[in-house]
Amino acid sequence: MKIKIFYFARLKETLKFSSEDLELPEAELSLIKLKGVLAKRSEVWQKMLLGNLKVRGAINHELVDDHALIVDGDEVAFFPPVTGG
Amino acid sequence: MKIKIFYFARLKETLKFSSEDLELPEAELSLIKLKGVLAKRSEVWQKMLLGNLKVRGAINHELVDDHALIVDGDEVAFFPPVTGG
Amino acid sequence: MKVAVQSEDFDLNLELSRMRAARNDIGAIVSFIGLVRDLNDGAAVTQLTLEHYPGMTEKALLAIVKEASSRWDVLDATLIHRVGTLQAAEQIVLVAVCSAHREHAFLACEFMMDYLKTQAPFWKKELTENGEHWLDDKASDHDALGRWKTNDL
Amino acid sequence: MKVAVQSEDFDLNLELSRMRAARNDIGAIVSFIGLVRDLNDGAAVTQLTLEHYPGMTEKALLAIVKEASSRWDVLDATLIHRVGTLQAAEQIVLVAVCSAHREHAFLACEFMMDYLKTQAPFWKKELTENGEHWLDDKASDHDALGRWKTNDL
Repeated sequence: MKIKIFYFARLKETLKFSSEDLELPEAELSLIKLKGVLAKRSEVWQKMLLGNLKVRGAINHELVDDHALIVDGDEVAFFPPVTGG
Repeated sequence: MKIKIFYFARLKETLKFSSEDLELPEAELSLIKLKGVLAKRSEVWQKMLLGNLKVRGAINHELVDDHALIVDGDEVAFFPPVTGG
Repeated sequence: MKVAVQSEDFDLNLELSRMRAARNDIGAIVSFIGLVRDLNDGAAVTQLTLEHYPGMTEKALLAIVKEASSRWDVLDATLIHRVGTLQAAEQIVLVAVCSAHREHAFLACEFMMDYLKTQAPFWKKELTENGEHWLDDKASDHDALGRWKTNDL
Repeated sequence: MKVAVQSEDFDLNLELSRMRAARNDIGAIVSFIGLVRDLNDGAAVTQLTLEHYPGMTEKALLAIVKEASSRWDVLDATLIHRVGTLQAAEQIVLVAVCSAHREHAFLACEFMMDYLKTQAPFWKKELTENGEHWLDDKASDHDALGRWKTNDL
């Protein structure tokens, strides 16, 4: 499947990625499994996605939890807890 | 004692009094007793002050209950429950 | 802190500008405006006349602002109530509260409105299609007051 | 109903005038303005930068307005959030609610702010005397959300 991923705030700054297009062999994947795939890239990715930071996820602009399923064509986003208002 | 009395809203309209100066033989009087004195004036006064209407009182600009004491020089007011805002 | 009883209209932006002038410590402003509705209990309201008790009104409003400021962190507050005859859609009352934190601003503003509704000496007379009549106090306003009764005014 | 994400400032009077135009059924307007405070956790704040998630932000704000309107009698509502770099005392966010009744206006306005604080994709970065840093989310904001949880967004 092909997906698009966005990163925001502290994640974007530290990972030095604001967005990417990614092709994966799986037909579907949970958000937590995607985090695991990305965490293998380097120690920084490991630390940012699976470390002490709280990381929130969205699929197609909806806040979701770690067990939400990602399928082909989805837009995924990772970011810290929101702090607007 | 000499006191001043104000009437507002429905009371003022029905009693046709907005204020009056009153001299009373008592040195002090509770608000409910003053209502009793005024109620003797006529059937209308009786009905307005001791009838089914809720009548609130203030002494020297403070909301008080029926047992509050009035003394010489006080400014008393009678009015229906407030409806501002 | 400002309280006022006036027949003229008020301007929300103007009041907020005054409170915000030359200070950077305000994090939250909550404001309430009460307006004349064209419909009350199903009858079309043509106009509203507000009577008050001149000697007592400002004292009552000041007491409300002081009580709110003692309960919550209020940096500044404004309470303006109009009197006289108003038409549908006109502004009746303004309560505005500046605080560092939004919870305080919300609570202080709601508190002031609930107290004003049951404690400040104003009386409304409505002119409707069915004639003129004094409004009765509402049980819901007395209920609203109940939740603030840790101690009374 | 209006939601907006913008770098420009907003004008409260202008937004209220738009909502009030040509209608006489509004009895209560509650509005909240959030401002940049010069002090946060004891450090002097020089400026604040707000990042957001462009594709998601307006959808999230619309969902908040819709949810508030389904819970309370909301005649009209406006939700504006600024992004980009702001200085101390500048306006960040506006929530304004028009209703026939004040309880509904207050509740809907507070609800929208509490949801926005924890559900809308905005992130604040502060520049203080000690340098630049991203703000952490506050436990008190998650607590505030708790009281609305009869059902989730």
